[in-house]
Parts: sequence; structure tokens; C-alpha cells
Amino acid sequence: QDEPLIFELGGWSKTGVDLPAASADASDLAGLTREAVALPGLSEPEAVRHYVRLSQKNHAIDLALYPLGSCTMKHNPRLNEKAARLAGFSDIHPLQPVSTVQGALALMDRLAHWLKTLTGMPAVALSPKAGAHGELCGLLCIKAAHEAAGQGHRRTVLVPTSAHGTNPATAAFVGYAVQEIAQTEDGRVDLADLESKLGPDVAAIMVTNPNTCGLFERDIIEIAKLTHAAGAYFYCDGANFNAIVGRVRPGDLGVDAMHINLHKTFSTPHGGGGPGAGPVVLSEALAPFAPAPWVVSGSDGLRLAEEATGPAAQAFGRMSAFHGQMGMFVRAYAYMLSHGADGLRQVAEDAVLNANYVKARLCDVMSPAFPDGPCMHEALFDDAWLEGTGVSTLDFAKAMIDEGFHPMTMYFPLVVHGAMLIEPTETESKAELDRFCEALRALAVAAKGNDKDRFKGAPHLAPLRRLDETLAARKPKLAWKPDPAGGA
Amino acid sequence: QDEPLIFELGGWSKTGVDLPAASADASDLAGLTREAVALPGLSEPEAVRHYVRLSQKNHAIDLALYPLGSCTMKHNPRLNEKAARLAGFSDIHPLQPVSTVQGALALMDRLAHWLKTLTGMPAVALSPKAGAHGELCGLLCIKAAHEAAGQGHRRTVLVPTSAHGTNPATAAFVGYAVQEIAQTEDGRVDLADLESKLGPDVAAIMVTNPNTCGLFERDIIEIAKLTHAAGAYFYCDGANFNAIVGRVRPGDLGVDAMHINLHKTFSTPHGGGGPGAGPVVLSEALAPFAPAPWVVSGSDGLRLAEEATGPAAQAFGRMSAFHGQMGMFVRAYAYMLSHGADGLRQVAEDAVLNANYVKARLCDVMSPAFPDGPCMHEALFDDAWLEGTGVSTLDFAKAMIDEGFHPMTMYFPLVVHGAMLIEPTETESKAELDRFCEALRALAVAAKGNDKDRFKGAPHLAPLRRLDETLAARKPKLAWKPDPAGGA
Amino acid sequence: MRYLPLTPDDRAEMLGVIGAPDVDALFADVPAAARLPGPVDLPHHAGELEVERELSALAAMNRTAGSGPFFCGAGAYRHHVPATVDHIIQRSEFLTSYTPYQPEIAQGTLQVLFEFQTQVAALTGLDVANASMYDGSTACAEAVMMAQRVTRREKAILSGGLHPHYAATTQTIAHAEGMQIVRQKAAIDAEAAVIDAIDEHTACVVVQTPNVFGVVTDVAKIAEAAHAKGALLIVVTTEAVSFGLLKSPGEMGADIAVAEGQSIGNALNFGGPYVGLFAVREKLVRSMPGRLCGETVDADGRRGYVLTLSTREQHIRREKATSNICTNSGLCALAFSIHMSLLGGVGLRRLAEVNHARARELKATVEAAGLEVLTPRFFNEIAVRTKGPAAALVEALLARGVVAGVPFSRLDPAAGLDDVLLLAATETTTSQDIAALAAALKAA
Amino acid sequence: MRYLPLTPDDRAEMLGVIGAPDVDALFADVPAAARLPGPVDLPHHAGELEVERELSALAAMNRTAGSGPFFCGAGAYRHHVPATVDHIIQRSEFLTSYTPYQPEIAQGTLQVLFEFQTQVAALTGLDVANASMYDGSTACAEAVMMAQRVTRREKAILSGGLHPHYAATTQTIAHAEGMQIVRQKAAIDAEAAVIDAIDEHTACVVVQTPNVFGVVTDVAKIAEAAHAKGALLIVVTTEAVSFGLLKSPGEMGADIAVAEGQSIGNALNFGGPYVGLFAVREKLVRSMPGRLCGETVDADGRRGYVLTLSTREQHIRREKATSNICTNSGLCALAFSIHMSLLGGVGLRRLAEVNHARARELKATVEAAGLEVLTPRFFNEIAVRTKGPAAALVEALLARGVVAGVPFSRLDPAAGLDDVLLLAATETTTSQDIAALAAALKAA
Repeated sequence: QDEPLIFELGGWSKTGVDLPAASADASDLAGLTREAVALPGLSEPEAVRHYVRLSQKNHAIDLALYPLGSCTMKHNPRLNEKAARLAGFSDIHPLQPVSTVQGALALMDRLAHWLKTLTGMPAVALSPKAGAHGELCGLLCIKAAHEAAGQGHRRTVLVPTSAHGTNPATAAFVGYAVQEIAQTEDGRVDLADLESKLGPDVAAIMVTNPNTCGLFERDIIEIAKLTHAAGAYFYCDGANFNAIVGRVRPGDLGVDAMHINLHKTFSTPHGGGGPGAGPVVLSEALAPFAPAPWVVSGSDGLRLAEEATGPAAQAFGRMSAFHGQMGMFVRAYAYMLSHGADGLRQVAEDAVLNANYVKARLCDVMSPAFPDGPCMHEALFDDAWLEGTGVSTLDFAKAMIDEGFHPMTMYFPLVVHGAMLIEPTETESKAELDRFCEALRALAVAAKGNDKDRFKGAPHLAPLRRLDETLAARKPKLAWKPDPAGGA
Repeated sequence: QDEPLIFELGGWSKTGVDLPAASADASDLAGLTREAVALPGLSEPEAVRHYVRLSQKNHAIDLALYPLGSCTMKHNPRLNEKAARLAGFSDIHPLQPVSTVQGALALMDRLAHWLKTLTGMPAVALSPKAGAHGELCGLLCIKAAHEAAGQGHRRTVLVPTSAHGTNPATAAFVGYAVQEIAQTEDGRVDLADLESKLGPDVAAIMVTNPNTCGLFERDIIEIAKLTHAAGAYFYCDGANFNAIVGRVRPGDLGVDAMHINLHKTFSTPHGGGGPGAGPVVLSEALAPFAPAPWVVSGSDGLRLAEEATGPAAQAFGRMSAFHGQMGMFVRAYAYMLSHGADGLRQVAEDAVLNANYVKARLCDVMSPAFPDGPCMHEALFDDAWLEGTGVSTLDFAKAMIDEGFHPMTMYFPLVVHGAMLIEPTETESKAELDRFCEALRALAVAAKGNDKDRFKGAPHLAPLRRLDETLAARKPKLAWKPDPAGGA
Repeated sequence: MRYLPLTPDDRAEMLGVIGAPDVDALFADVPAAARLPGPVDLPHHAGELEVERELSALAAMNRTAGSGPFFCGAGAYRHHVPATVDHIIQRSEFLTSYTPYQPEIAQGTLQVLFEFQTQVAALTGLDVANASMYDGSTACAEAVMMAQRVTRREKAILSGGLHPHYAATTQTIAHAEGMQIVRQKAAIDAEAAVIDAIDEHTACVVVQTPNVFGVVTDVAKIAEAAHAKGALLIVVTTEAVSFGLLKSPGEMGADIAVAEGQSIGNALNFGGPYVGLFAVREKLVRSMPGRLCGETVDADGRRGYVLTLSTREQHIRREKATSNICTNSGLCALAFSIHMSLLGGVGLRRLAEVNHARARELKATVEAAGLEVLTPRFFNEIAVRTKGPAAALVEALLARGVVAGVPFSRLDPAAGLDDVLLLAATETTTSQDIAALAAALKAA
Repeated sequence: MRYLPLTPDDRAEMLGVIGAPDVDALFADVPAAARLPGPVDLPHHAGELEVERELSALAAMNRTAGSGPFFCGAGAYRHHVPATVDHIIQRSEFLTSYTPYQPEIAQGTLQVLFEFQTQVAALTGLDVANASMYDGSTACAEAVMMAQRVTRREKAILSGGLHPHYAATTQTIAHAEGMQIVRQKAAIDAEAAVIDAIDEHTACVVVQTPNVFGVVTDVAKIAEAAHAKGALLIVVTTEAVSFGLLKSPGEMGADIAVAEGQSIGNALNFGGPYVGLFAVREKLVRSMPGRLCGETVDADGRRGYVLTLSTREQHIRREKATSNICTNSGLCALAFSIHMSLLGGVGLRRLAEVNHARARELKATVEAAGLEVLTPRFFNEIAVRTKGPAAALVEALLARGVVAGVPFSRLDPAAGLDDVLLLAATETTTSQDIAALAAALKAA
């Protein structure tokens, strides 16, 4: 059922908020005020219905498996939502006196302690607001460290071909030249190629580990050593930290900086596209360059280092206003406390177990990109098995919708043809995994059995059929406009 | 999609609640303990998914019009939910010292004040837990009053034929003989018939006003006078108070007792079947007999009269443990404060306006049971217009489901053949009413146009097709049982 | 007004369609004398901010159970409810739906009720449960009246261990319906006295375990005695968590089990809304009050659920109906069922064990503080004898920041047990809470 | 562990299917030296009750804005958000969904984003808005870098009225990307000084209104000056409620408007998460950073929405991408959009008027208390000159129970404006609050 836009519901003179009449004297603003704002208002019943109806057009983790590789769509505990809404966290202002926010600062301090302990790294910058923002923060630290050491001439960053697009994007953004590192047959960084490219102009390497093929970089310690020997820093993309949390500390691998997507590993909700949070853990070498602000413990309690003075003198700057995504910190910390050191280790184990189980259950009907050896938290397939069927990765993914599942990540990583990257996460039960695998097996049989229309036309059972994305890009319609023929 | 029962999800050795290990010494309970409880547990992700999936199989006010006549399905403000969850209301015990619950008692006192003022009645018993419970409370007051006045021999209660089933049920329950009052052509109490039946054996009359035909009892004041003249009390069923709140005070009509469904007039959520709340307002004559407890104001604050002593000496007893549906009181009071005296009056006006609008928009394609004059908050149709179509009231109602609406109340009141009772409520917008009327008009055309299959097989688009209620009653299966062939 | 979607323009247009000059015309049937000329004498509408302020101010005048040491029980217990429970019951589709009379678009509510019924049956050790009652006390009254229907006898014997509010409610309601209620004298270990009172006019005996003084009793002997005289045994439980550890009513011979389900899934709420549990043996199902949900199939043969056997209900039976219950406590039953699904049998057992362990600690502590503990076998609540009136002690301890429990006199002033104090402990009670009580007792 | 559904039996069975002896075998690729033998040195798992206790204890150590007179603003404002907003954003379907890359099953999120974009465009008086940024400060940095792309110039001039955190963020990020940032000296009425600095190398000028001192400025003249030199005008707004009353950026000639949207729909949250608003003139749309949602049709010709023009985004463009934003602030944007839909233009106007009226009352009161008000034209925030350091006064007033606002030195200690205090008032500020401030000022 089509849901009208709020602009079509007709409340141009309506409001759903009761406010006292103000003494509307705005005489001191003469000439500075606007005409009425032309936006519709909905009474509360209308608004509730509009949004509840719309919500039912969404897929969600709470409805079924959401196996988006690299996105880590796991269960979002409601306790965390409740905690984040405690007035003591939600109703405090970032600039009220620090003596009145000691609990908030303590929470940030404890969160930092957990992140540092879990990664084996001595420092963390909490303020980045998302993963890509964290990458930027990490590279800025590296840049600042090089400059402080008279190594400002290092202008190259090495990135594997399988990297997330944000890695080269961020490096280029900071003004680095990006050079690709080749990949081996078995989906890892080509050590020889890396070694050949590590020179005096290299500022850093950026490696995701486990990588985007869902594989652990076996030579990771060697990679770090070579990098450090070349005078470069090792940035690790922590998007897949979920796979190793509690079992491997990036600090033990020689990592200098790594962002952590709190929404992935520590389950703050994705919310239809954010907000996320991307704290960055830092090695001893990079720690002094972390951006302001951070929490400092003093004789009269906790306070904030907000300015580039004193211990923060070497800070490279500020990533955003205020102190970071506090609401996400509360949720992530609640998640950590709930799991504890033992539970977080189990998180990694179950995430990896679930992915390997899916891989094992599907490997005879689909083609794993790297059949040998275990995968980590996600199972990667290519589209070789679809050859000759006339069904594409996209078609197959859209047909999954009709089975009640969200498609997996498609066509990423770029190094695998027609890639299908399945990440079940640790919060799926065996029963749900079996249901999923059965559905995919049946689809695979159908795809090979010449049932092409079922796939080309998919989805059939979603609120809408396949959407015309080309039209959207060719003639962008990015805002509602009143019907020129009349209407509001 | 079929959702398994929790018993089929397999968590027989699982729990979704983490508890510390207890020192399990229960030696003092030797011989008094049971074996394990055979119930499945779900991890939290599994539980969330189960219930979220199930929820999507429900219709709700938040999704579309829910025009159940006499049930008053109106918008449930979320502010009220928030207020009821304030720890100061939700986390207090009914028996903690009264000095520690002064705010709760004050809220009950203020709620009572609003109810008394809106009804023009001097007293209210808050403790009844639902409408029927309120009816019982009212009749027990009446019985106690008669007994106190040496009129215990009055054993008859008069009830119109159009009454809610709960009215005669309650009267019979209390031991009264029920006698029906005839109805006039125009859907009101037949005054002559009433007068003829009012004798020295009559304890009370029970009249719903506005009545279940959606009509205001024009002779209501005369009815009250006749009743009082005969030494009987006037019990008013307040289920339809929504239609007159703020415009008419039952006390001014001569009512002696009336229950108020807080979930109807004051919008506490119906919650799939409760909990409700049914406070009873009482006249001067009945007030002394109200059941315990109630709030009393004293020199050192508020306290509770919980026992049949002192001012409560004439109380007829206790309707339930503790002090009533506090959670509902908070919601109802929030609703009252939000509307205020002016807004509540508007509630009645808009409820009546909306019903008359629906009646006007449908009267040419359906047959209103009482075409002349305005209706109150609900529009009543009979099935004369379906004659010869082969489509029944039930079929028509089920076809509404396919249009995205909940059916109206059917086959009630009993006095109208194939009755369809539509109550839109005041929280429907004109746009939604138009959408509803258009859908019903189109259905009416289809019904008359020989499109019988569409109706007989309806619903087609609901999570399930029509259910076999006969089978359910003939072979009652009221609990899940393990498959004898195996399984858990 | 934010909840009223009609605009003045809408109203004018709609009146035009209706053909009425103004809205007053629609109220023409109201006698002129009864038409209020304007709003009643109450405040006018207020914004959310203002309403929230008033309610928050009232809420702030109450001392919450969670704000310090707290030992009240006596029929309402403070337990920890997982956040998931409250989240789910607030979903629009559960919160804002009606009684599931149209099963095709109410399978969510109906399947939950079916699961709820199965859970309650398992907990009580009986065969069939209904879809919930208002609360434990009204469920108790309904059970007594049901016994009358089943046995065609008029007399009900209420044990002196039954919660006085339950006894009073049953007396009020069942008496109104014509029954003779024999309420035995309140006593700590009252259950033994019940047997002697049973005779051939007895429809039922009502015993509570753990009783209002916290005493756990194996009622099998009472069941035997009742059955020997053709009477039914009704077992009442006010602390549903005890089902995790103690012998179930069914196991001990109960014909009807009723319970207050608040402890599982529901907050204290100052006494309501709560949820009554009601379960019976298979053969009694058609005499059972309340709603029932049953399994069936749809037109395509798919499994589904409906309300069934409603010919027992008053909105259908009118004056021939036999129970007072009409609505149920749907949302509280949903909360109960979610919490129970999360716990599972394993979790409920552990929760019960934690409760019992906490109460053992409480008992040891108050004994060490010199108070006499009167409850010989307990689950999570004990009765103690106070020096002087319990109510005075509670006030004295309150002054020291401890809410020390419920004086029995609050429940039954006429019982002559003014020196009895009821104290409960749950998983939310900490050792610090108990230590604080001990310290306050010492100081008071 | 309550969030992990696998049982030991499940794990064993699954390992069998995989053909691995144990879970360690699945971690075989991890170098032996890096395998932790057991859990790290942190506490073990805890139940909900325990976690809630720890977090509640931390929360209780903070003084909430709502607990007394409170006048902090400076880029984050305490407004009343209708309960409906928080209810809806917690719906599973919104809360637990991902970026809407599969539009067929994400129309809920997508339609909301389309509505949000339209609302933001209307508020800012511009043509097109994106689907939100992290917050106002990063949106500001992105706007500056966008100006570089559009004008192919390197210099950005930041007005001295720009929030110092915004200036610092822009300096950090845009400078990293290679821009030259000219940050003007902080001054109450700083906007006039901007014009003189514009030259033919200027990519953009950034001015804020109301500025960080609360000053409302008609920036039309700055727009003219910028445009005359081929530069873009970026207008920053940190208090989105002001859009209800003040001339919009678009109306005054802005090419890009960025704003912090927190005030509408979102709580204070100690600074985050918030939601950045970003709107531009039509012709600039393809240079705009961030996600965009556009209308299209599905295979059956039915209207629908998709993310579009994503060729600008970094996950697609890799090293050729031009912005740092990847995720957006979806849930906060949803909250914004719901609150805005409830308000409507009519309600936002009234809300803005109430805010202004409260600030007028605040101004009159602090003036009467003898403080010099520095802000000539204000919306809901004023700067005042304090006798002695503002920070000391704030501490003194805090001791009297009043949170008196933000000392400017907290934002920019080097500005030499230690005696400037920023005070904001909103619809949540009562006359009693203002009176309490006056009393505290008198006493301090």
C-alpha cells in the first residue's frame, strides 16, 4: 500500500505540538524574520500512523537474518537503549561544568579502558563519529607523527586491492598518494609486493584484518615488522574486529592505529544508516598526537583535555564539536559489561563458527572464493557457480528477499568476481542458520534449474518490485515539490 | 509466514536471562521442591525476533482506522506510556508506607476530582479493574444502599434489550432478576414500558447512554425521575461516555452510578485485550457504600481508607487487592491534563461529528438503522441493503480487512438485524475517514454487483484466511503438547 | 489540540456534508437542561512539556523501591524485568490492538495467548490455563465461584494463610453471587486447620502457598481431605517466581490454581495493573471463567489461533453468564509470557534459587539482630515478630532510610497480629540492603 | 550468555558439519604468538540487573539539565521532544535496519529520508538537502571542502562569530585536505569584518547566524560581497529552532547552509550523536557530500525511493572520492523529521517565538541584575559581560544550584574573552528558572 508523503497529507495549517502562546514581540528582530515556514504539520495520531506504516516497509535484524558481509548486523540489546536514555546520560550538556558530569567522564574513561585492553593498545581517541571518520583521525595522527619527526616528506600510503573503499578515499583525502598492494592467490596481502613498495616515501600501510575476503592475514606480524622497518606506520581497518575480539589483540600484531566501529563489534544499532561511532586506538608512538578532547584523571576527579595545551600540546586538532558520540558510548559500554571478557571471546568464536557453518552448508551448491581453510566471520562466494544460468549475483540476492532474508553484500570485495559476502554474526541461532541455508540451497537449485524468471523479476513479495536506480540518477528528484497543476 | 511456537524453537536447556549462581542450598525445603520446569527459554535475539514477527500479524490503531463500535479505539498518546513508566509511579509498592507515596495518592485524588467534575457526581470508586468489574461495583453499591434502607427485598433490575451483554450478566451475577425494557421504533427506551415495569421490587435500571444504537436517550431525565420515584437507582453504563464528555454531565441527568472505561474515554491502550480500568462515579445516595480503599486527605497529607471502619464503615467490601489500576490512572490523568476541559469537550464534538460524517457519506449505499436525526459517536447500519446479494454482514466485514481496515462491530446491538456499528472516534482525520468511506462505498458497490466470491473468501490479504472457529470449539486445543511421535 | 486531527476547515466541510448547521445540532437529542454551555471547571489543555512537568513532580514525591533498601512483598514483588519485555509490549501492534475478535488480523496476540496458556499450565502443573484474569485476587474469587458451579455447593473455606485482600475480595464478590464464605482466622501456619472445616457442603477450600506469612506448605493432604468430601482444592500463589522451585499446585493435587503473575514481566505499579493466572484440570475446562485461546486451521488449512469456548462469556451469555470477567489483562499477560520465554525453565529455576538464597540471608540477618522469625519454611518472604507494633518499627526504620516490609496489621488490622512484620527478598535485594536493614534494626 | 543463541550442543554439531575438531582450529591462521590463551583481564559477563546498576550509578553522578535552572547553549540546546519521537525511532524496523542499499525492503527509511531532505531544504531556504551528516561541525568542514571543489580555490574565511569548535574542526579537516583556512578573531558582532577579507582566492566565507554569541545577522551583504568575488557563502546555524523565526540562509543569499539539527528531535546526549543538516542551491547538487535519496519508480511503475548519485561517495569512488562522510546520522535524522512533521511550519514558528520570548525575559532579568548584555539582536541566546572571569561566576552560581551557561573561555581560551558568558533560554526554561538565576546572581 502506497503511503502518502507528509506533504500530501495536507496539514499545511496544522500542528501536532501544543505550545503556549508567546508574547510574540520580536520587534528587536525587525527585518531579520522570515515569512511562515511552508511545511506541513501532522496531528499526533496522523504522525504515528505515518511512521508506523512506513516502518513496516523495512527489513530489520529484529525480523530475520541480515547477512551483510562486513556490516556486522547483529542483535541490538534493548538494555543498551534503555541505558542510553537514562536522564543522567541523555539530559546532560556537553559544556556544563565538568564537576557536574563526573559519571559521564567516568563512563568514557572506562570505555577507553576496555577498548585499550581488548586491543592491547595504550591510547584511544574517542571522538570520531563513524568508521571513516576514525580512519581520517588515524591517518591524521600518523601524518602529525611523521611531521613531528621530520618525516613530512612521506607521501604514499599502501592499500591492498581488497580494501574497503574508505581506505584509499581517506588516504587520498589527507593528501597521500595511494598505491595498491597485490593480493595472493589465497586472498592475502602479497608480502613480496608489499616489501617491494615499502620505501622512504611510504607514510603508512592500511590493512584490514581479518580482511574483506573474510580471511585472517597470516603474515600480519611480518607485515607490521616490514612496515616499521621502513619507517612507516601500520593502520589497521578495524571493521572486522568482531571476528577476533577477545582472542587477538591488534597491539600484539604490531598495529599502530585502528578504528573500531562501535556499531559493528559492540552492537550499537545501525539505525537505517547511522549514527555510528569510530574510536581509534593508538600505539605508544602515535598516542601523543591524538586529537582533543580526552578524559584526564586528576586530584579533584575527572576532567577533559579540550585544548592543544599541556599534555595535549601535540594534538593534531579536533575531529568534531564536543566529545564524541556519547549515546553510542553508553550502549557499547553496556554491551561490553554484559558480555565481559569471557563473553566477548565467545562472540568472536561464535561469529567465526557461524560463518564457517554457512560456508560448509553451502559449499557444494555455491562456489566459495577461497575454499581451502577456515574463513573468519564471513563466508565469501564468487559467481562461478552461476555461470551459464543467466542469473546474476544481483538477481540471486534479490530473490533472497522473497524468502524473507536480506541479501548479502554483493560485488565486494572487488577482487572476487560477482562476490557474495555472507556474515551471519554470532547472534544467529543454529535454527535460523539452517533456515537460511535451506532457503539458499533451494534458490541455488532453482537458479541452476533454469527458473530464470523467478530471479530476474525478484523481488516479487517485497513492498516494491525492483527500483529504477538509473532513472533516479539521471533525473534526480531529491525533494518533494508542490504539484504545479495545483495542490498545496 | 508461519511463526513457530516458542515450544518449537527448541530452547529446552537455554535461557535468555543471565543470573548469578545462587548458593543453591534449599535444604529447608526438602520434599517441597519440584523437578525442573519444562518450558523452553530463548536467547534474547531469538525472543525479540519471535515477538516482533508475531506483532506484525496484528492490526492496530497505529496502522489504520479501527472502527469497532462501542469499543472506542482511539489514538493512544505515547506521552502517557512514558508517564506511566516514571519510576515514581511504576517502581512503588502498594503497601509501602503512605508517607512515601504521597505523589501517587495525590494523582489518584486529582484523577478522582476530574472524574467527579466531568460527570457531576460527588464520589468515585477507583478500584474496579475493568468495565464489567465497575458494573459489579455499581450494583453492589446499589444493593448495599437498598439493604441499609431496609429495601433488601428489591430483586429486579430493568435492562433495555439493546444493552451490552455485561449489564444483564452483572445483574444476574449479583442475584437480581433481569427484566427487559422494550425499545421504541427510533431506538430508545420505551418510556411507557419502563413505567409499567417500575414497581416496588425494582432495585435499579441499567441504561447505556448514549445507547448501543449510538443514540442519545432523549427522555433520559424523565427516565431518571420515574426510576427515583419508584425507589430504584439509576445505573448508567458509561461505555459511551466518549460521546458526551465535556458536554453533558451524567449527574445532571439523574444518574446514581456509572462506570467509566478509562481505556475508552480516556485512551488507556487496549493492549490486545486489557488491562482496562473501570472507576465508578456515585451519587450522594450511593457514595457511603463505595468499596475500600480510597484516598483521604488529612492534616499530615494523604492517606488511604483501606478498612471498613471509620468513614468507610458502610463500604460494601473490596473489589480486588490493593488500590486499583494505578498504571492506567497515570495514563488517563495525563490524557485529561493534555486535553483539559476545553479539549475534552472537543473530543465529544469531534467523535460525534466524525460518526455523523461517516453516516452521511455511506447512507446512500448502506442502510442506516436509524436514518432520522443525528447519531452520536457511532453510526449504526443494518443489513437490509445486503438483501439478495448473498453477502452477509460477516462477509462484508471480512472484506474490509483486505482494504486495510479492521471490521466494525457486527451483530450488535442485537435489536438491529445484521448490525454494523461503526465508531470512528475523534482521533481520525478527515482524510482517513474519506479513505475509509471510499473503500466501503466501493465494497458496497461490489457486494451489490454480484462479486460474491470476493466476500465469501475474504480476507485474502491477511496473514491468514478465515479461521475455523467451529473446529476450535469442538475439539479444544488450548495448550501446546509435545508431539507424541517425538520432539521435545 | 495535538490528538485531534480535524481542522476548523475540516469541521465546516463535514458539517456541510452532514447537512447540519453546527455541531450543536448533532447534540439536539440532549435535553436542553443537560447541555453544558461551555467547558467544565477544570484547567484547559496543556502541552506535553507542561503535562510531563506535573506528572514528574507527582512521581518525584514518591520514594521508589529501587532507591534504597526495600523489603515489601505481601502479594507484590520487586523483580528485575529485562528491558526487552517493556520494549516489545510497547510495539504499536501489541499496545494499540483490541481483543482479538478478528483472528485473521490478530494472530500476533492470539499466538502469544496460546503460548501464555501453555506456560501457565506448565508452571501450575495443571492441564489448561485461561488467557489471564485481572489479577490474583479476582482470579481467586472467580475460582471460588467456579467451584460452586462445578460442585453445586455454596460453601467456600478460606485458609487463614490466604492474603487478607484476596479473602476480602473473594468474600465480597462470591458472597454477592450467593456463596457462603468461611474465612478462617489468620495464623502463621494456618493450612493444617483447613482440613477440619471441610464437610459435605464444602464447594472448595482455598489455601495459599507460600502463604501470606511466607510459609511453604505441601498441600497434598488438604487435597486428599477435600477430594474425600467432594470438594475442590484451590491453591493460590502470590509469588509466581516460586513456581520455579516449589512443588506445583497440580503436583500436590490442586483442582484449580490461581496466582498473581506480576512477579514475572510486570512492575510494581503501586498495585496494578497486574495479571491473574488461572489453571484447571482438563475436565473442568468448560466451567472455567475468562477468555480461552485455541488452535485451529484457516480456510487453506494453515495453523492459526482463535478465541474459543466464548459461549461461557458474559458478553455472549448475558444474564446466563457465570463469571464477572470480561476483558483480560492482555498486555500484562504478554509481558509475563515474554519474560517467561526469556527465562525458560532453566532460568526460572535459577531465579527462584537466587530469591531463596537472598531470603535465607535476610532471615539469618534479622535473626542475628534479635528478631524472632516465625516462618518455618519459606521461599523468599518471612514473617518476624517485632517488639512492639510492627507499624511503628517500619516508621522507625523508614526514618533510617530502610523500607522494612509490610506490617501484617496493614493487611488485616483485626487479626490481632500487630507485632508481625512481613519481609521479602528477591534477586534485586543486595547484601548491602540486608546489612543496612540490620544496622537500622540495631539503631532503631 | 543471553545474546548468544548457540548452545554447547549446537557448537559441537556445527563443528562436525564443518569438519573442524574444535573452535581453535578455525583460528588456525592467527599466528601462534598472537593467540590469547584465555579472556583478557577485564570483568566477566554480567546480568542485566548488574549492568543496569553500574550504568545507573554512573548516570546518577551527573547533574541533569532538567533538574534545575539551566542556561547552557553554545551549540547544543535543551528542547522538549514529544514522546512520540523516541517511541518511533525505537521501532525495530527503524532501529535495527542498515543503510537502505536494498530499496525494495527499505522504503520506510528511504521515504523518511526523502521527507527529511525536503524539510531541510524548506527550513534553510535552499533547493536540495542531503540525507544528513554526522553533526553541524563536520558538516561545516564538508561545506568548506565542497566550496573548494566548486570554486577550485583553496582559501576559506571563517568568521569570528563561528562556533570555535566548528572552526577548529574545519581547520583540522579542511586543512588536512590541503586548504588554507583563515580564522578570524572571535568577536561579538564579527560578521561585518568578513567582507574585507574576501579576495579572488577565496573559495568561501563561513558565517554563523545566530552566531556563537547569539547575534542574529542579515548576511545578505556578505553574500553579495562573496559572490562579487566568485566565492561561495556558507551559512552555519547551530540552533535549528531559529529557522522558525529568522530569515533563512537561502533567502539571504547563502549557497550552502549547514546546521546542527540536534535541537529538533534529539536530546543533549552530552554532545552526541547529533545530526548535521546540509543544503545547497540546485546547481551545486553534484558537488554535495553525503547520501542523497531520490524518487523513482519500481518495475511496476509504482513510486519509490532509492539512494542516488552515490558515485560521489567514497565507498564507490575510493581514492577519487571527495568527502570524508560515509555513514550518515540516520536515526537522528529520523527523529528530526518526526519532530518536524509534528511541529509543521505553524508549530515551529510558535516554538521559535516561545524561545525568543523566553530569551527576552532572560535578557531583561540579567540586565536588571546589573550584567551587561553584549548581544544586540538575539534569538534565544545572549552573551553577557561578567565582572571577573565567567568561569568563576559559573562555579559560584553552580554552588547556588544554577547552571548558568557556558563561559566563552571554555570554547576558546585564547580569545581573550574570559569575561564573556553565554546564556541560552528555550521553551523548557521557566520564569522560575530565570528568577532563580537572578537570585543567585544577586547572592553570588
